[in-house]
Amino acid sequence: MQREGLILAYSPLRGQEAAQIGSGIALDLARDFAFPTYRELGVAVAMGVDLVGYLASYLGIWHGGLYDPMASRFGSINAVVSGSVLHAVGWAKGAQLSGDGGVAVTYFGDGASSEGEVHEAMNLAGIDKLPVVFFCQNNGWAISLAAERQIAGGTVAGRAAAYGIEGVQIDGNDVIAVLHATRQALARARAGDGPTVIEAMTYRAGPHSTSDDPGRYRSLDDEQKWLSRDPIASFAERLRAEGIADEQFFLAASAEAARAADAVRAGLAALGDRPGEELFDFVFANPTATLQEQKHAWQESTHD
Amino acid sequence: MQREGLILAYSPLRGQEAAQIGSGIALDLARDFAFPTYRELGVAVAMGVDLVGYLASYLGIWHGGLYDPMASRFGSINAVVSGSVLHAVGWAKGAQLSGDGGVAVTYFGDGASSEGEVHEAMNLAGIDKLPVVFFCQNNGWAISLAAERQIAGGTVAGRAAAYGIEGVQIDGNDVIAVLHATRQALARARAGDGPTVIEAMTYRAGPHSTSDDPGRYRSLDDEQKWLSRDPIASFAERLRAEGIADEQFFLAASAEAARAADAVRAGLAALGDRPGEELFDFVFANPTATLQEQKHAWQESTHD
Amino acid sequence: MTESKSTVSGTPATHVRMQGALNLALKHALAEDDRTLVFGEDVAKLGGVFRVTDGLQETFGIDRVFDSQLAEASIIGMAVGLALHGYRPIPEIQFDGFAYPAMNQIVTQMARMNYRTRGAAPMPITLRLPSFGGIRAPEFHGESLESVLAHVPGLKVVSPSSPNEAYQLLRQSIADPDPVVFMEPKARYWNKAEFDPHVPVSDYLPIGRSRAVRSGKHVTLIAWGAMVAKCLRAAELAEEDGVEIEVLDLRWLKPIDVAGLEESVSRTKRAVVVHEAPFSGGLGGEVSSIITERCFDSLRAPVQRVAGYDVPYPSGALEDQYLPSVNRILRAVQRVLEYRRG
Amino acid sequence: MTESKSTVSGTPATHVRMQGALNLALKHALAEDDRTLVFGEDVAKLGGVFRVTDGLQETFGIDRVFDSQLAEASIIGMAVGLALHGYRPIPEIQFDGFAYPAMNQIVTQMARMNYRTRGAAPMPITLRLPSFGGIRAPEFHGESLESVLAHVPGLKVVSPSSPNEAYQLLRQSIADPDPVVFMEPKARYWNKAEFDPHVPVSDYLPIGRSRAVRSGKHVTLIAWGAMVAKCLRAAELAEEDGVEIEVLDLRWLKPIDVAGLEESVSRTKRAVVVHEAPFSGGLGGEVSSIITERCFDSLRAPVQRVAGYDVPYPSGALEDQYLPSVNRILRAVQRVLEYRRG
Ligand SMILES: Cc1ncc(C[n+]2csc(CCOP(=O)(O)OP(=O)(O)O)c2C)c(N)n1
Ligand SMILES: Cc1ncc(C[n+]2csc(CCOP(=O)(O)OP(=O)(O)O)c2C)c(N)n1
Ligand SMILES: [Mg+2]
Ligand SMILES: [Mg+2]
Repeated sequence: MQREGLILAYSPLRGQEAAQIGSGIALDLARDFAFPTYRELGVAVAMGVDLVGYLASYLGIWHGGLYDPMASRFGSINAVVSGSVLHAVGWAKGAQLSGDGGVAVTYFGDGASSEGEVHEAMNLAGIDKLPVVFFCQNNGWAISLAAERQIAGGTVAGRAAAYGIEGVQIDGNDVIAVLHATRQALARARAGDGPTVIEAMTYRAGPHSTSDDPGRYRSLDDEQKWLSRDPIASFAERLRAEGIADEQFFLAASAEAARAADAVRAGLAALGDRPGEELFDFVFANPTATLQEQKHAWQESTHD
Repeated sequence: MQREGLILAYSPLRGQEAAQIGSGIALDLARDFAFPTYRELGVAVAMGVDLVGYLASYLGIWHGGLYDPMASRFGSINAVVSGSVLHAVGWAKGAQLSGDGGVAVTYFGDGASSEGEVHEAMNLAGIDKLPVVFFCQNNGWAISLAAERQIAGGTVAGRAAAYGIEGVQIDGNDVIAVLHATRQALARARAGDGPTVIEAMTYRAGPHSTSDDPGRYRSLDDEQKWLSRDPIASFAERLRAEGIADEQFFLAASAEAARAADAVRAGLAALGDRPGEELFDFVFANPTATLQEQKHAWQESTHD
Repeated sequence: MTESKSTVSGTPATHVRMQGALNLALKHALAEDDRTLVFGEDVAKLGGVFRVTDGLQETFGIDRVFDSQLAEASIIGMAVGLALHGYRPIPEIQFDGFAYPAMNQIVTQMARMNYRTRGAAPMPITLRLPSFGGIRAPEFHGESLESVLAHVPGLKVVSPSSPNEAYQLLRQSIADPDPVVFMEPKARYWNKAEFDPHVPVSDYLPIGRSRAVRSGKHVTLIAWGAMVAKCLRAAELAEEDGVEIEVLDLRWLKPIDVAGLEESVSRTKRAVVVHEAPFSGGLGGEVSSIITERCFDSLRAPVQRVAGYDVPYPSGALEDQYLPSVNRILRAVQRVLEYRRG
Repeated sequence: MTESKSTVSGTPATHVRMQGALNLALKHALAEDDRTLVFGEDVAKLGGVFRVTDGLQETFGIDRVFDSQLAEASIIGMAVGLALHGYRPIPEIQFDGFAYPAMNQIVTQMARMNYRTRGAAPMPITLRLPSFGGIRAPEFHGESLESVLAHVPGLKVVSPSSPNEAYQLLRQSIADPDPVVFMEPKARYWNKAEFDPHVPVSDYLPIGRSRAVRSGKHVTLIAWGAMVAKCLRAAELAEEDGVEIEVLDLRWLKPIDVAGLEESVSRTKRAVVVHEAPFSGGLGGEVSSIITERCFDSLRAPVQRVAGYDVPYPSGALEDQYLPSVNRILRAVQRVLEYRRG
C-alpha cells in the first residue's frame, strides 16, 4: 500500500487502484505473466515494474515503454483495445504445453469486452481449459460510452458460463476482495481447472485521458457517488478501524510514496532525448538491407 | 415439401434439409430478409429464389449468384465465414429505425460461431433489442473440426443468455420444430422483444465440399448414426404415419421434383459464357476513369 | 428521421478550421437527406474525440447520430447492413490504426457488395477515418493506410488538405453511390483557412481530379493530406532561390488523376512525390510509376519519393525524424534539378 | 514435444510437387526444433485443405500439430502469445482472403512486437498463406495480398515458385527470428519439378535475394509465385522470335532485391513486371519505381506493368480474362522493345 501514493499522481488510473494493486500483487513473478492495456500503472507498481520505463511511454518516448516486458513479466503497453487478450491465451497454451505452472493474466476494460477478439479468446481458453485469468476492469465507461450501452446482458462475468468457464463479479474497489478472487483464479488455473473471468466493478474517477472532457457525457453527481467509494480512502479507513495501521503508519507511507515519486520524477527528467537511430533498430531482429540503407540515408541527412 | 427432391442433387446440403426449409418458409417475403452463407440452397428453395441464378455461383459463373438478392430478399452467397452476420444486425437496425416490421435472419454454422464478428453481432443486437434471428445450423462439423472442439461450453444457443437475449436449441432435423421455433423468433422480433439465437442441431451428411475427404476425420459409424435420422425420410414417414400423405402424394412430389430439377439443369446449360465486360461492370455504381481505361484496354486486347 | 432543413443555419465564418468545415458538411448532409446516419465510437455526446461530430446528435436526434459499441468490425458491418436497408451511412473509425480490426468488413464486404450483387446493392457509405501522424499521439494513432485501401477493388479513397477541400470532398463522398474512405489529416484539424461552403456543387472538381495548389515550372511536387502544407512551405523556400515549384494536391488516392499528373509533369519535366506512409509499398511507388509510364520522354530525372521510413510510426520523441521534413523535400527537389544523365 | 529426429525419413523423391516439398520442410523443421508448432484450420487430421500438413500430427503428436478453431484473429494472436512463451509457431491461414479477419493481429501485434518491446520479444513466426488465384475457387480464395503485407513495417514476405524454392525458403523463413508471411502459390501446388532437399544451407541464397531463373539480354521480366512459370513460357515463345528474355524470380517481396533488379535491368535496359494483384497499388509500382530510380539512364523504355485489373478477383468463368496471360506479357515485352523516344 505504501507505493499507492504514487499512483495518485497518474490521473487516468484514479478510482481503479484497488482493482489493479489487488490483482497485480497476486501474480507469481517467477512463472506468471501479465498482459496490460494502457491503463495498468497500478499493476505495474504491484509487480515491481521499472516505473520510469513505464511512464516513459506517456512522455512520448517509446510506445511500449522502456522497461523490459520479458524480465518484468508485464507485457508491453498495448494501445490497441483488446489487442493482447489473445496473446494471453497463446501464452497460456504455451504454459500448458510446457507444463511450467505459469498463468497468464490479461487486463481489459468494459469497452474492450465488445471486441470480437475477446470472445475468440474466451472460447479458445474454454475449449482447452487454458491457464488464463481474464481480468476485466468494468470502470463504467469506455471514453464516453456507459457500460450499460456497451455490455448486452449487463455483465462480462456472466459470459463465462456460456464458455463453460468460471466467472465472478467482484467489488473492484475492495482491494482484499480483488486479491482473494485473483488468487483463487490463479490457483484454479494452476490446478488445471481452466480459465476464470473476473469482472471487477470499479469506476474511472478521472477523464479517459488528458484530452477528454467527461462533462460532456456524465454528471458530477455520478462522479460524486463513486468518490464516496474511493478505494484508497476506504482501505485506509479499514486499516484504521481494524487497528492494523495507525497515523504513524500512514505518515510513513506518505513519506515513502513521496520519495518514490520523486525518484521516478528524477528518473524521467534524466531520460533525455532518444537517439534517432532507434527509429530503425528494433523493427527486425534480423534487419533487412533496405532498412539498413534507409538508416544510412537518415544518418547522412542528419549531417547536413 | 415437393421441391425438396431438388436439394438431394446438391450434396453439401444433405442432412440439413429440415433446418433450411423449415426456417426459410417462415420468413415474410414482403418484409423480412435472409442473410445466407454458401450452404443455404434449402433456404433459397423455400424462399423461391431463382435456382438457376443461385446455382450459377457453384458453376463458377458469378460468386454471388445471378439472382437478384434485393428482389428475392435473400442476400448474395457469401464465402466469408460469418461475413454477413453483422449485416443482418445492421439491416435490423434499419428495420427498427424505419419501423417497417421487418426481421433479419442470419444463417451461420457451428464453425462460424467462433468468429469474433458473431459475438459482436449478438452483443449489438442485444443492446438495442434489434429484430434479428441468429439461425445457427450446428451440423457437427466445420470442415474437419468437430463441434465439440469448436464450441466452448457446448452450445451456441447457450450464449444468448449472456447477451440478455433468447436462445433455443432445437432438433434441426425436425422440419416442424424448426418452423415453429423460427416463427416464434420472428414474432418476438416483430413485437419489439429483440433477437433470438436458434441453434438447430443437425448433421452435415456429405463432405464439406466436393474436394473434401471426410474419411480422414470421421468414421462411417458416425455417419450411419445420423443416416437413421435423415430429415427427409423421417418427415416422409411422419406424413405417412399421420395419414397426411400417401404413396400417390410422394410419387407426384418426386415427379414434380424431377421436373423442377430438369428445368434448373436446362436453365444452367442455357446460361452460356459470361461476357468478359462483366469483369468491370459492377465494381462501382459510379465507375472511375482508371477502370474505364482498363476496360478499354481489355477490349482492345480481345481484338488481337 | 424527421429533422427539417431549417435546423441548419447557413451562416458560416469566412475562416474556419478543417474540423468545423467537416462538421458543417455533415450537418448539411444530414439535413438534406433523411437516410444519412452518423455513427462511430464517441461521436454522439462527446462529439468525437476531435469534435468533428460536435452537436450533431443534439440537432438530428439519437436515431440519426449515435454511438457505436467498441467494435470496429461492427461499425462497418452495421454500415453495410444499413446500406442494404436503404440508408446512407457515414460511419467513423476513431483512428487510422483501428481500421485493422474492421479490415475484413471493409475489404470483403463493404468494398465488394456492389460487385457481388451485380449492382443490386450499391454501398453509399462514407467511412470517415482520422488519419496520418503529426500529433504526438499513442501507438496506432498515426498510421497512413492509403496504399492499403487504394489497392482494394471497389473502394474510392480521398484526403482533403484544407477546410474548403474538406467540405466539398466530404459532400461529394457522401453523395457518391460507392464506398469512399475519407482520410482526414488529423494534424490539419485545427488549421484555419478561408472557407466558402456556398460554392455551387457544379463548380466542384469532379471525383478523381487533383488540384494544383501552386503553379510552377521547374518541378512538380505531388502530395496529399497534411503533406500538402509541407510542400507549399518547401515551395516558398525554393522560390527564394528562384526555383518555381508546382504543388499538386492529389486529393483522390483512388482513382488517381493520371491525366493531371501527366499534364503537370510533362510541363515541369521533374517530379517528387511526398507521403507519410512507409516508403516501401507506399502510394509513392504508384504515383512515380504512373508518371514514368506517361512522361518517360519528357522526364529529365527519375521521379523521387520522399516518405516515411519502413518502420512503425514512432512515438512523439521520434516523430519529426520519421515524417518527411521540408528539408528532406527540398533535398529531393535539388536531386531532380541537378540530375544529369550519366 | 518429444519427437526424435529419426521419425523423419531423409529419402525424398527427385521429382516432387511443391505440396510435397513444403510438407518435407515442415517435417524437417518440426524434427529439428521442439519449439516449432504447426496449427491452423484443418491442418491436423485432414492435413490441410491442400494436404501440405499431411501426416504431421501423426508423426509429431497433438501437442505440436493441432487444429485451430474457426477464428483467424485467434490463430495469429495465439501465435504471438506462443512466441512470447518461447515457441516458434508456424500458423496457417487457410486461404489468402481470410487473412483479413486476422489483419489487426498481423499488423498491430505480430509485426510490431519486436519493435514495441525494443527487441525483448522477437516473433519467429512463419505465417503460411496459400495465395493467389488460378484454381477456379470461390470468392476470396484467389486474393493477392502481397502489396498490403509488404507495406507493413516489421513483416518479411516471400513467395516460392518451385518445389526447391518452396523447401529452402520455408526452412529459411522458419529459421528467421522475424515474422515472415509465406505466400504459397496455390496454382503451383501440384506441379512436379526436380527437387533436392540436401542442398547445404550455406548454398541457399540469402534472405532478400532474387534469382534469375532464365538469363537473357533483351529485356528483364520480373515476377513471383505462379507468374514465374508464365513468364518462363513467354520467354520460350519469344526465343522463337530471337528475343532473349531474362526472367527474375523476385522471391522476397519484402525486402525487395534492389541490387538484383539494378544489376539485371542495367544490362537488359528494359523491364516488365508481372503480378496477379490488381494493377493500382500493386507491388508492380514499387518494383517499377525501384528500377526507374536505379536505372534511369540505361532504361530504353518505361518499365511496363502487367497485372490484374482493378476489380475483385472474379469467379472461375472470368478468371482467364483477369489473370495476366502469356499474350499480355508478350505484348508488354513488345512495347518495351519497340519503344522509341518521341
Ligand atoms: C481497437 C481500438 N479501438 C479504439 C481505440 C480508441 N480507444 C482507446 S481507449 C478506448 C475506450 C476503452 O474503454 P475500456 O475498454 O472500457 O477501457 P478504459 O479506457 O475504460 O480503461 C477507445 C475507444 C483503441 N485504442 N483501440
Ligand atoms: C473467414 C473464413 N475463414 C475460413 C474459411 C474457409 N472455410 C470455408 S467453410 C469452413 C467451415 C465452416 O464451418 P461451419 O461454420 O460449421 O459451416 P458449415 O460449412 O458446416 O456449413 C471454412 C473453415 C472461410 N470461408 N472464411
Ligand atoms: Mg472502461
Ligand atoms: Mg458446420
